[in-house]
Amino acid sequence: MAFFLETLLGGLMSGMLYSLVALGFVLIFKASGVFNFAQGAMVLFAALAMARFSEWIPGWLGMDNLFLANVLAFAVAVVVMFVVAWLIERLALRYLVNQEGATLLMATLGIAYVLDGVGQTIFGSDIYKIDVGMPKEPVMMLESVFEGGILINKEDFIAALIAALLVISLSIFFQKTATGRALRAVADDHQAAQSIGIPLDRIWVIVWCVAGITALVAGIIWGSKLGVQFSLSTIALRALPVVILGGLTSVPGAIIGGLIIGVGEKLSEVYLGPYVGGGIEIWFAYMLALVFLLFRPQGLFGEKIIDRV
Amino acid sequence: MSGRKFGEVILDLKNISLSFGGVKALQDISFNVLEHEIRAIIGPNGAGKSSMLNVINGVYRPQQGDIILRGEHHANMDSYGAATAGLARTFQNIALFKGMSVLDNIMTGRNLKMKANMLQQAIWFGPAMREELEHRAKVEEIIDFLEIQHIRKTPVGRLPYGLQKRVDLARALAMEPQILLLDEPMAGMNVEEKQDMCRFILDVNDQFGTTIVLIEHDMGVVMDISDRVVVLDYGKKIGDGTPDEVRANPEVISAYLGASH
Amino acid sequence: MFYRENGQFKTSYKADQQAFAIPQDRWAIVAIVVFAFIGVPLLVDEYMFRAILVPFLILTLAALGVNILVGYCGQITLGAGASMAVGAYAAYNFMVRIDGMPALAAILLGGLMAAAAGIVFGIPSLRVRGLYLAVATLASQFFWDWAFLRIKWFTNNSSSGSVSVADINLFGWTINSPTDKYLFCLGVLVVFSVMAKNLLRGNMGRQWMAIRDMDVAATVIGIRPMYAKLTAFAVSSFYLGVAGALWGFVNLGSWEPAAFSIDRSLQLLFMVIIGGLGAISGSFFGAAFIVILPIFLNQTLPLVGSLLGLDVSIALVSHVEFIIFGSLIVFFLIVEPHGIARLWATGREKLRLWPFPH
Amino acid sequence: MKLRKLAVTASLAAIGLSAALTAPATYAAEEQFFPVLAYRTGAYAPNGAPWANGYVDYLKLTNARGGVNGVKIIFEECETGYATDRGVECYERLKGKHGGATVVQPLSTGITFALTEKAPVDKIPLVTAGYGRSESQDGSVFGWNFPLIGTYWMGADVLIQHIAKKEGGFDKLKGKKIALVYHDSPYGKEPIALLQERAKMHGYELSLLPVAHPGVEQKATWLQIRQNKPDYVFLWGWGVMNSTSLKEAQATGYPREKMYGIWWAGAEPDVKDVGDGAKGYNALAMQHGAEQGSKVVKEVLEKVHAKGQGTGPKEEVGQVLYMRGLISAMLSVEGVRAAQARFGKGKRITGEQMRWGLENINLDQKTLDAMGFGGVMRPVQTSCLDHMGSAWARLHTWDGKKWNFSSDWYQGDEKVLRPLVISTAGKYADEKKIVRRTADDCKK
Repeated sequence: MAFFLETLLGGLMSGMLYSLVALGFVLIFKASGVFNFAQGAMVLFAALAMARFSEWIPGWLGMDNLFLANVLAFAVAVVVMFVVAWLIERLALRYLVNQEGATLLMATLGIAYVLDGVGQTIFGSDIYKIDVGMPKEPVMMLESVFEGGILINKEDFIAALIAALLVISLSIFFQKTATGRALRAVADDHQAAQSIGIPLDRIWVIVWCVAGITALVAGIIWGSKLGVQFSLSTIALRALPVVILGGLTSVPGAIIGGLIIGVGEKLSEVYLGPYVGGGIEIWFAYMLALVFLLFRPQGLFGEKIIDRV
Repeated sequence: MSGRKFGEVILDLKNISLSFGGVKALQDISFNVLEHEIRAIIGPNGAGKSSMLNVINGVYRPQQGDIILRGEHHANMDSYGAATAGLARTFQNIALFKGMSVLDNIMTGRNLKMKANMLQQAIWFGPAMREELEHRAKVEEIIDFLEIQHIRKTPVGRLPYGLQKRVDLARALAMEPQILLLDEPMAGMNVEEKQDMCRFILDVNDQFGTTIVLIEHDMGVVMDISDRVVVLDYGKKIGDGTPDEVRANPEVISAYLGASH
Repeated sequence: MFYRENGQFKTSYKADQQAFAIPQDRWAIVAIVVFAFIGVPLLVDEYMFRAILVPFLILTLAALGVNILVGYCGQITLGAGASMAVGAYAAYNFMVRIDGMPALAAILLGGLMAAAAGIVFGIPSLRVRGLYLAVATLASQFFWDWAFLRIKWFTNNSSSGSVSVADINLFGWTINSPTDKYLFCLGVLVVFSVMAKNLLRGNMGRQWMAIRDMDVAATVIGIRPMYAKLTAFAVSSFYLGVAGALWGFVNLGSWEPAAFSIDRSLQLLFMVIIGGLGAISGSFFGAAFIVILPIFLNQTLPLVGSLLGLDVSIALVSHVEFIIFGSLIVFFLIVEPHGIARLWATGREKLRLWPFPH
Repeated sequence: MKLRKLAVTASLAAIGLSAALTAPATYAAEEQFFPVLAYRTGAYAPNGAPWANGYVDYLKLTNARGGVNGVKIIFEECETGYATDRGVECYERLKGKHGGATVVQPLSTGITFALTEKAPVDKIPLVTAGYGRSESQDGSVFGWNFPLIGTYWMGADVLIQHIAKKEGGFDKLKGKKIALVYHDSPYGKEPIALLQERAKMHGYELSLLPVAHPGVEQKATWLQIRQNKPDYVFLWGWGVMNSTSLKEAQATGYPREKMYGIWWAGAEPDVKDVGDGAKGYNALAMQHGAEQGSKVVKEVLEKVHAKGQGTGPKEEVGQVLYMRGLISAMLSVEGVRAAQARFGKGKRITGEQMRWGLENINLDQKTLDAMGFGGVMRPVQTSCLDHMGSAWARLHTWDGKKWNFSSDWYQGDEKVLRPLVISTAGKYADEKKIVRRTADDCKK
């Protein structure tokens, strides 16, 4: 039982991180209809920027306060992600307005390649470290209830908390601020939004900036956990089933989908994996999403698509 | 229009009701279609005409009611089933295959009649080619009939609206249907194009003996070419009869005048 | 003589239905094929054969498969690599498990198994489309990646999970020299291209394109979406499966699932985008482009760098390759969504009018 | 490509001309070409780059020492990105250059598998020091593969010997639980055959935990370890997978002291990012460890880096992966030397002659000491039938800052390894219809 709970918790915590990446997908899709395959590349790019600047800034300024270095690096990384967002809109998306979803998807694949290349050229392709002081040692809980207690990974726990905070603040941003409402208006109807004077291109830049920041946060969390290097860009592939399960247009969907996938994949790997040779979690997540799709093609919270003749 | 002989009831719709969520699109509608006649369904916008057509050829399935086609029940038919049962249709918003040429678009209409299997088609020489040529000849007849020889190889996306409508009709005709459903065939056309279209509809009915069910928003033209007319308003049938009868029906008048179309 | 259709009249539908209706085109194609079979082997060296031509031919075949599904039937796939893997491993199993199995038969059977798998994983296409489908196809990619790594039966219990095959023997012709390999792949590609052309100009192709352009209308005129989509998945996977088997048997000789990873799937998708969706020639252009570009960059960038007095490391070359690659994809999607094939067609159109453009 | 050929020819001609003018030509300027397949990009770049730096630096050092009996070494790098097809393309591109490649280092198990099919045709030996396919030690079947000084089976064998010694004898292994956490690829699967063989002999329980490429998601794996509580964990990872494993071990509280890595999981990039979290973690040293203090490293710093010709950062010279590359290069160069001894000193040798050379490497301790490898490695002697040449290894342990040797030397047990090599190689020979080489053939 204790072990089951541990697995469940582990799954929930991984799930929260998936949600964070999935959120990036959903934000961009909602506002611009782009299925952003480059989200993973953005995570890598942001993490590389963060890691390298936190390494370079103390050298440039001649200081050795880790906290200050991190704050400054974060600020610079945010600026970098803004520039990236602006460039993406300016150089690519602007010319692809009103294209089909599949075309846009392929365009973002191209963008992903460019980001991977540029990121590694500027920041290098070695393994780098983000040290934001995350605790690494585990803690035991509920030792009185279960024999041996439940092991909690503090780092994951904090990461999940940060992810949850980000999700909440984004929801508030969308619901309460003028910009947020404009974003939602664009999501509902591009033309209507344009006709009441919401500038589409600026909205797109904003969405990509927001997605860039979620990428940065995800990058910092994953980077501090795993080290920053090329493989970070592959975590986007882990988040895809989440988006499908939750529905492409739904923020709560991304969160709940993330949790379901996180838990599903860990439980399957731990309890089912040993019987079939292990290593099943990747495709299991996809299969879960796929089976789900067959019953609810629009995802958990997605909008239903009706064909019209 | 005298001299044409109507046959038996070929299509009989009984108590059709259709709703989307809470919205009732069609309520308890019954009417029939005789073989070889031109039957029009008219009504103001939102009257349920398109829904009616979609029910007839299986795009929508009615919650209630029965569709009897040549004496057989077809209430649960899907649109593929409708096609195999001899129904063809055109579309209000022109649903042509944009990436294909006019010729290929019309050839798709022959699909149900083409039997060569995939292997034969891959080899091409032999049955597949013979079949292709056979059907090509048939399609060329339709092309001649609708006078679109000059645009045979043009991608449909590049054609003007009026011609696209004609290709849409050609594709439906290529199916050699027993019943042809036309969804606002004259919408968006200028007077000349409308006249051409009327002529084609009458010719189809006359030369091939095809039964035609057409829906139209504009009363004028329809009254001239239809044999019988059904009038819908807000999902209900408010009139049914010859054009003259319908014209005299007070409910129809008020529906049209009241909605000020 | 001008490249011109004037004065050529078709006197029968048969002549009009030919694969290449314009005689100049027909002759050009015949000339290219003859040159490929006779001229190329006399001219090029071993490196060209093994590093460029053989991969090019096989990937063209695979790109044809992807193009049938994506370009002609409008069903996007990110699982093309998985189909290649199924083809390769199935062919391998037919080879090692059945004594005296002719290699060519094993390759074709591999293709058939890939087609069967393609049908199974094509089923979601009946319910979902577009982006959702793209993700659904990834499921097949990851599933097969896993299966060939993990299920030992597929790899004949090889301790490393990597498999290898002996040289192909085709009616007494042992295919081992680079020229043999090239000719064998060329032969397969020519036959499969002709078959693809036949399918696409006939009823099957029209069904696929109808589904792509407007599936509701297609159903109404009597095209079954299920049949059309699943046949497209089957034919596409068959092509991919044969290409996968060739990749393993002829190009690598020994392989592991990583040879058919998600990167391969993306690469194939890029080929058809850059080459041209919905055009057979697009697969050729795309494959050529993507096989040659990295090699070209690898060889020229250091040279350009040295001319400018820069030391260009191989790491930088590879990063620049990423950047150029990505930019080109975006560029093509913006400027010419129909790819090189359309550029080529436009050029030919101009040529047809040249020198009197009006 | 024409242009490039032209440029290369022109520059070669220029070099040749200037050499002819400046040097009093006592011998014809002979050159030996070494293609360098490397990966400095992609998921495994942090590990690939130092290896390539070491390899290239040693080639530069050899030239600085005056070449092999006067024969200079020329080399060219080609980026594989750890991808098999790219590697094959590199091989095809480079194999014919400068009169033909002397020897090829695939530096990836996948590329090794692919090139194993091509090398016999092209007659170019493949040196896979410490990686590749373990059964290729059998030179009578794998005539062109040289897994010099170490295969994965040998590595796994030494690990088992080590824990048996710790436990106090092989009989104590009975009932023990060993978990193998491995990169899900031919590389990671290589040791399984041997570990299973040994499990049959000693009665320990082996559980297999694959980790999918690139290895950044291991939570489920370590949950299973936490559940099963194995006595030892063997780590067969590569690149980011290793550091991730160590971090997960830390996060789930698995003692790092009970973790043993293969030599590809025992270098600086694997642990430096984990720091103290990896303290106590052990890994096999493929003879050498980090050897900053060795004579050869000092020589490299002095003769190559001090002249501004170094490859990569100076601080990394002498690190584990750097040394691995350097030793690979050294063994290949010694192959050339051995071949020259038979086919003519100061002469350029062909791929076929190189094979003979690699089959007749004989480096005794004195020679090694003289070359600056004293304390770094043990003697190597290859033969036609044994392409490995040395089965020595020891372990080192990470103390949070650096790697320190923590065991005696072990030697892979021939009684266990040999039958496995022979039978697996035999199966391959059957599949590919290869006839085993005869004693006569060995003399060629």
